[in-house]
Amino acid sequence: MNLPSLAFGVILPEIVVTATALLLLVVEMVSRPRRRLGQTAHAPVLITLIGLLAAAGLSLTALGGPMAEFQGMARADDLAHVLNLIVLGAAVLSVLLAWEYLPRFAGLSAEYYALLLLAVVGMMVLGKAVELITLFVGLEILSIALYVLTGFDRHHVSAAEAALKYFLLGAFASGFVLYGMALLYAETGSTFYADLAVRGQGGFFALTGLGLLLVGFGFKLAVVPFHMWAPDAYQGAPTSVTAFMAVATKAAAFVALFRLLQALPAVSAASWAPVLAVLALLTMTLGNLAALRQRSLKRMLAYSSIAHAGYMLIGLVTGTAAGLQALLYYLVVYAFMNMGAFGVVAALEPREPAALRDAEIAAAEGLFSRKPLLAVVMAVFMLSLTGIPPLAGFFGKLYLFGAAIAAGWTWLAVAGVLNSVVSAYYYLRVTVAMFMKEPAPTPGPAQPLLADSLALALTVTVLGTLLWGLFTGPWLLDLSAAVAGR
Amino acid sequence: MVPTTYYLVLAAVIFAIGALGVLIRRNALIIFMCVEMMLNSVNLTLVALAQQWGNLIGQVFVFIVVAVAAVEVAVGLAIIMAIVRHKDTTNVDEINLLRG
Amino acid sequence: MDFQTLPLLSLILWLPLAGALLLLIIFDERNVKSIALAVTLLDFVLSLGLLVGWVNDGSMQFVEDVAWLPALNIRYHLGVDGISLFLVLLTTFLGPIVVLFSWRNITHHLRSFMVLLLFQQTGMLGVFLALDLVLFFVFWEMSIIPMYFLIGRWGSERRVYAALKFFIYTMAGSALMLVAILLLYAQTGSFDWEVLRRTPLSPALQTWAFLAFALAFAVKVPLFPLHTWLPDAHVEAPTAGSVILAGVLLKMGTYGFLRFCLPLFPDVLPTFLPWIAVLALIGILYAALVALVQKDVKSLVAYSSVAHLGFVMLGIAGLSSQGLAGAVLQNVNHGLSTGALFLLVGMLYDRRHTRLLAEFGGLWKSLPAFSAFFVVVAMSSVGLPGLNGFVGEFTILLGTFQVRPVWAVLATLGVILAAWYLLTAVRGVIYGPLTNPKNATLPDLSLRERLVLIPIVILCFVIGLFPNLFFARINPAVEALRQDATRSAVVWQVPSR
Amino acid sequence: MPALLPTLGTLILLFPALGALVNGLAGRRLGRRGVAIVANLAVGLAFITAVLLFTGLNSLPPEARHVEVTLWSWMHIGRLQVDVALLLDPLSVFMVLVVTGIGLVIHLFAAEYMKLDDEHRPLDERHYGRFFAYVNLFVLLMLVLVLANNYVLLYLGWEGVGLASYLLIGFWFHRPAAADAGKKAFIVNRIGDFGLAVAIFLLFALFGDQAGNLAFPALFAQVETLHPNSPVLIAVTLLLLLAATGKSAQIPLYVWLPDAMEGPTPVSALIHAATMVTAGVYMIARSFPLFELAPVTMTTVAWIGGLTALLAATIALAQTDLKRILAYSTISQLGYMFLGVGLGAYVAAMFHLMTHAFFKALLFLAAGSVMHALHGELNIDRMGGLRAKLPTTYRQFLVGALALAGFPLLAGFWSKDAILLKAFEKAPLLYGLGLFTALLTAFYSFRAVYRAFYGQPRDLHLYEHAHEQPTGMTGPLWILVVGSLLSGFLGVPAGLGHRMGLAASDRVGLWLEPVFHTAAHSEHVTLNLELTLLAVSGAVAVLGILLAYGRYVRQTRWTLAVQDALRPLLPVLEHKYWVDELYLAVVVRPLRGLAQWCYRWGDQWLIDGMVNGLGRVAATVGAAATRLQTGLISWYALSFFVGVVALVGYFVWMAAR
Amino acid sequence: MSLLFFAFLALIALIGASGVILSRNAVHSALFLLLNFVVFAVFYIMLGAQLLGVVQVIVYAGAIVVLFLFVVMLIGGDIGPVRSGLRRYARWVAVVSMAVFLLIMVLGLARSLPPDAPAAMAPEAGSVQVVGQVLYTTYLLPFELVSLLLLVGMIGGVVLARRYRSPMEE
Repeated sequence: MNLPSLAFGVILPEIVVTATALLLLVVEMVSRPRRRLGQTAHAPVLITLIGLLAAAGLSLTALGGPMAEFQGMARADDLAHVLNLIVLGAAVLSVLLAWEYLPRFAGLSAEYYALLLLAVVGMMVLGKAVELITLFVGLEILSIALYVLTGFDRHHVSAAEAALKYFLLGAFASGFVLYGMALLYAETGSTFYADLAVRGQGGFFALTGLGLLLVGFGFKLAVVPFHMWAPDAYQGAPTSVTAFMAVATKAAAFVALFRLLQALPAVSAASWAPVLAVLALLTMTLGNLAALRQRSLKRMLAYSSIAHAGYMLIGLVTGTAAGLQALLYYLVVYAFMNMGAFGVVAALEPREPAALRDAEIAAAEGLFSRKPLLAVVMAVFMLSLTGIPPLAGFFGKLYLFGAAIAAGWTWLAVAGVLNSVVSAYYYLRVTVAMFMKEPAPTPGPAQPLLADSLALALTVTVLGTLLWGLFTGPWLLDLSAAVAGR
Repeated sequence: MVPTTYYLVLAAVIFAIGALGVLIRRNALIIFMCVEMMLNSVNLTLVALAQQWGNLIGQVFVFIVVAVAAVEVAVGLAIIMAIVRHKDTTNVDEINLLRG
Repeated sequence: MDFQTLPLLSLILWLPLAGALLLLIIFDERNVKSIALAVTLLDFVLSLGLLVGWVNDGSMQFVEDVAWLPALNIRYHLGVDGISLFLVLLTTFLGPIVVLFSWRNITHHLRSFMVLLLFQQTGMLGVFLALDLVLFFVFWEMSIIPMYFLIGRWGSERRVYAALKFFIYTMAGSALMLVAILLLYAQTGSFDWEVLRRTPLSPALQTWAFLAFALAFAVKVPLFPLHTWLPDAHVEAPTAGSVILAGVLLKMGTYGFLRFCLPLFPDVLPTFLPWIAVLALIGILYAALVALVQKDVKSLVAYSSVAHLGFVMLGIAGLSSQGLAGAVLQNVNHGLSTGALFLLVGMLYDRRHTRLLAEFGGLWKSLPAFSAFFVVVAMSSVGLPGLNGFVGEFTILLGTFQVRPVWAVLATLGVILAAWYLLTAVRGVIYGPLTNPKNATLPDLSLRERLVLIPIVILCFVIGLFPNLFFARINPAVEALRQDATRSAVVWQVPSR
Repeated sequence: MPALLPTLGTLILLFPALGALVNGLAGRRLGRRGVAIVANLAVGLAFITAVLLFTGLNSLPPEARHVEVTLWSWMHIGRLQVDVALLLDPLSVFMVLVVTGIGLVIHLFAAEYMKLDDEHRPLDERHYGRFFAYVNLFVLLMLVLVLANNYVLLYLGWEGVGLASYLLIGFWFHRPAAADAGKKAFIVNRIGDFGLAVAIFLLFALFGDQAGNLAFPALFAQVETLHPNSPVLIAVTLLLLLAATGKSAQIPLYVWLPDAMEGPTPVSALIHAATMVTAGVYMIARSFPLFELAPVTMTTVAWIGGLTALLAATIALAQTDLKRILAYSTISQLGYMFLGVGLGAYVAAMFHLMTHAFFKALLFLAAGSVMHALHGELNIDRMGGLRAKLPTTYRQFLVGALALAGFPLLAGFWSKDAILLKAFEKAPLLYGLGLFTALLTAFYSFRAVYRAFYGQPRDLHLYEHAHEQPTGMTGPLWILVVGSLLSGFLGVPAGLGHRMGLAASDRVGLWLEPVFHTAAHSEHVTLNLELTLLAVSGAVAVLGILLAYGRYVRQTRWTLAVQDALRPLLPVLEHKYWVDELYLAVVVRPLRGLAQWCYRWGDQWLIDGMVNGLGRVAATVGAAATRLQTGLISWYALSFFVGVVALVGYFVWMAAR
Repeated sequence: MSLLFFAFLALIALIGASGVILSRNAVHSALFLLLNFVVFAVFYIMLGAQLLGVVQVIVYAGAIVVLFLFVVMLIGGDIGPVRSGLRRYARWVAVVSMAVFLLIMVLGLARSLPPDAPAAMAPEAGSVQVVGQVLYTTYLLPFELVSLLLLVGMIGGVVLARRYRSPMEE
């Protein structure tokens, strides 16, 4: 036992975030002030933000550095660093969203942020894991933290319902993930990817195991037909959580799935790529079609997020470095535009929640007349989600579809662009409501709540949506090493 | 010596029974029990495989799964309690406010 | 000043956007109009600089070419040649006109309106200047956005339907073009127009890419039967929007054919161009007929656009020198005359808040100046020789006749119909007794409205009488284009010059 | 002097252009007097220039009377090299003289006439200026038409005069009939223009390599390379003929001209009688090298001319509107001209064109005077006995009618006879047709004279208020009277002229000789034949006049009996053979119906239905997709599990392979 | 002999499992679950995983099932219709797809392992010491992560299960 020999540097950002969570709990425990609902607690938020930013800083400095491993279980490579940055960034934005939003319904802010931080850790682990048990634990950490966060607004029945659905189905899915892992173990007698790569034969165990793992991650990614929980959970959860889930969980799950797919060279891409392609097609098509008829803004965005998972799957289908880069690029872009869109939803939510904590699309009517800037910002997000240049969403799709076509998946790219057209309709409906309708005279929808922190988050995201595509490309990193699985 | 395959098949059957339970029962608690049963059957698979491969990885895995299951139960039951507070039921058919 | 090294194109391209940003930050709402006008005027003056430094050799001029997004070898590549030159000028020319027109009649959110107009201008200029396919596509799609909002917010009754239809229709059309662009890239490793036109492409790729590009452009033009978005969009849009839409936006489609479909996919042109021509022909006759029975003046003008653009497409599909050059010029002509028609209809609408033919009649009595302009502009649209429309139509038909006489003859029938429907409009609006008392007391055109129309009318005459000023700059580019388009290995009867 | 010709050619266009511009833009500020001065000055200067042109050209040897002036290059694309270029040759200068000469007279008349509007109220400055801007514009474009050195510029003039005609017919814009008539004129003309356009395309296709400028000399030099009667040439000429029938109101496109009488009377005189409508004749004459090589077309032209002459004359018999009678008479006379060019008698046709310009302008302007005198009344059934009230106008009208009727020694006599002579030589059938038409012409023109000026006033109220027109209006007409009386002597057949010792025999033919080279093939007509035919024509004209006298002044029983016998025909003639109705039923209505159908069913139902249907399908599928989202956990789990089975099944299948 | 024993235990396990999903009463389900868990503990020991056998009894049987029972008692046993609200065809789909799944898995599992006897494990392999050793060395990371997981569970429990009070008092 020689502890100093352990490469803690590999998991330093995770340690920082964990420590922040613990610190948060301790501080809260020591100095628990009596707070009324509606009062904002600044200390936990600031601590959280500092922790997240510190971890992000660590990941950023590590970027481009040599690959390192922690006992063959966690691998710190550029893929992991990029994922960390995405997850941490999403978390920061989510915290900004929650800052003034959370006190509307909950006083337990320290717990909230602690759970958020721990979910972040889970996701970061997911991104680094190169061993099945680690992967499983990471997955469970993030899942369970998110179950709780989904139901965090205990006074609200839809939150509880969302949490229950998410939880029951999540646990159900965990069973399949676990079974899949067991079968991989059956194939190779090991849980280390390194061993899987060497010993995997591509027989029944390997293929079925991979299939079951696909199912499990498909669940996390809300891939059709494993998506059904998503609209409900997204709608019921506090908006700050929804936004975080939609972005960060996806990112982590994608990276984990990517690593898994690369871990079994014996199972050729020819066997799983068509499956993923079909799933991608189903996912984007169903997501977009179902979004067409939604009246709730949040639920519409939930379906939209399903559809976007479909687009992103294309990046995995290709199995190329270009595909992965496009996928990561898209995740960044998606983080900007989706977090932003949910930020506006948070602003539009009624302060006295009805049965469903929800912003109807109708709530946005005449927004341009009431809050022009907010409407413009939302329009930017909507158009970016549609994939209209020069917004970042377009470039995300450009790289994704480009990678698909370069890898020979032209039909998938065609499906993708056609889906974008379908999606235009429901995104535009929001702009129609905001710009082309006038608010009902009486009783008009409440004035949107636009706190400073939310404004900051929206500024960041809208700038990102506007400029990211124009001034950056997916050449951020050479990820071919990650693609090779080494 | 019982062949490992027997254990695997038994585990698969119990896994399937658990899954079926999830599909056809309407009591959230029982659904949850079925999920636990599924996890358990995988545990059995892992332990059997550990013996098959002659290493401890499977056992370690199960150890950790047990811990995970415990946490899941704690959180899950809390969530079910939360629902019961609002709706006074564990019948999942009545929990469909969110749909469409 | 050395015009060829100055980044003139970038200046022209980005000035309106910069102006839009300026409008967003200035404090005083009253200055919005003046600034918008100043910006568009300055942009026009800048674009005139293109004529000063022009080298008439058919190649790209004022080229700017720097790496933009190296990941996919996407470049910021701008250039202008005889084909795009006058479209750029048309765009910058119409800029101040629509700003001036909207001076009074946009009563709410003027600032946003002007911002969108300027934004729109950058988008359209970008389409005409971009020589990188991705850059082109970015501008192409970008130019939908402001128009969508212009229609949707400032339009008339069915504006939401029209705006959505416009957006989704055009986006659907161009969706597959993106795939085609990426396919081209996958095969050649470049998005650059200059590279692609020199790279031989496989026949299959040419086929699919042509179809995808053509679909996008055909929707924009619009080519029959993809035209139904246009009457809706035109009718519902505010006047400035209709002017931009008819004046410039539609030209993006025909320009796309000229710039991309012809030079990049020469091998499949013999297969597809006849079909394009047939559609154009149907469009000419069909839209003219439909225009005949419109009750709404604006929708009549909208259908006339379809018919007129059919001529342009016919000229393009014939691949003759005269047809192509005529098509290029006819783009400009249509922009001017239909733009002016929309302005006139807009002036009517401002006065009466209706556009139904039945509501008018005998306006010559109360609005003599308006009527005079209306007649001149209608005649320009009818294709009266001496005015601009004739030069374009005549050269197109003459050129087409050299290749496909039957097409040309049938299309010439469309000229008769054009006279019919436009004179029906003229007859309905300004002729006849002044039966509706509401029309009796309308004020005639104000100085501002005259200022809007006079430059257009003057230009109509200039083009009609001295088209060689334009052809001289168009011809070399057209010849270069013909060389590209006919380099095919396929046996293809090349029309003589 | 010859060196100045190009400058003169430019100037002659410049004057009316300036006139139109000044009157159009500043008409209101100039006042009526200023407008009239500007307009008349413009045309007057143009006329002077035309005379100078004539003398200048005349000073050249005949074979050198051919000056091409390129003003600027117009459309140069590839081998298309069209310029704005003028051709000064005897033919064009002849036309220029007619246009500016008659134009000047009519301008002078109009300066007075247009002081009142159609309802006999003073016309305000703005519209007065507008009117003269239009007519100056017309003169400009007509000059462009006749001076153009290529088909494209000719086309410009061709459509341009159509525009002027459209604007002037609809000058009283508030009158629905006027507005509709203008529109009809333009559209019917467009149908003809279609022919001209396609002809140009075809010519370019044939000769574009050698004659890319489409100029007449260059083209005609190339025509020689074609075989006579080659199909393309027949096509070209038939298309040109189509254009000519439109502009010159021949079968089948004559229907617009009677309606065009809605325009102010000076317009009817200038455009719809004297000048514009003759453009078709001019154009065919100008293109004679093409037509010569297409005898089939020539025959067609002749027959169209002959039949139109007859048809229009019969219709004129039954009309009661004075201007309409004149309009049909114009159509009929244009038919003669077509007959002439169709038979190769270009000179005769041009000669008739000129004389017709004089007497028909005279008739129209005189009719205008009558109309003014009667406060806009044009129905001859309500006139009668005006001779006493309007003596000057009566005399002027009478001269015009005599000339039109072909009364011996008057203008129409000579020119009509020149054509009939040719017909007699070449196509006796057509000669008979022409002669019969001449009889009808004499009859209907004197029917008008007698109905209007003789007998008892049929509407006393009108009669009471009738008054002679001021000299500002009647004065200029005397010029036309002189022309109608004497211009015929410019074209006395050479042989006869020689015998009569006339110094000016066949002046027209001589002047046009360099263009048509006619001298070569009109030698063999004997003097006797000439004289016989002249006598016959004269007799026919007198007979016609007498018949009219008998019917309308004497009311002899047998003429009434004849009329009774022909009564069944009357409705046919009154309704102008129902040609308008036929066109409406066969062309206009079906097209409008088709248009309506295209719009309703094609655009709105089929195309838009498909577009919106696609959207609706998406929405329906979307609704179905959301129905899957039942909110039930069991259902969600089932969906999940089905997915698992499918996926695992696939992978197991992969493993088994 | 051991095969017979295995068959016997398997039968009990299957009865337990079926009992869970077939009982009307949630209490009975919990008890059947307990039966199932205990049988599994025996299997573990049979497979040489002594520690796990004990853990199984303590954690699953002792803690989890008791927790279940506790909650069931708290909220009242649910004696209602057994089956979920799925439509009839959906239930058939569920059963059929289950059968397919089972068929696939059983066929696959039965064929995929080498028929030879498993490698013999050291008798002490499943003991506390050995397992602990591995856990704390090779699998240190997941093990530590499990502690985080427990923390999450703890916070979650606190957040979700505290008494419901009016929002303003929190």
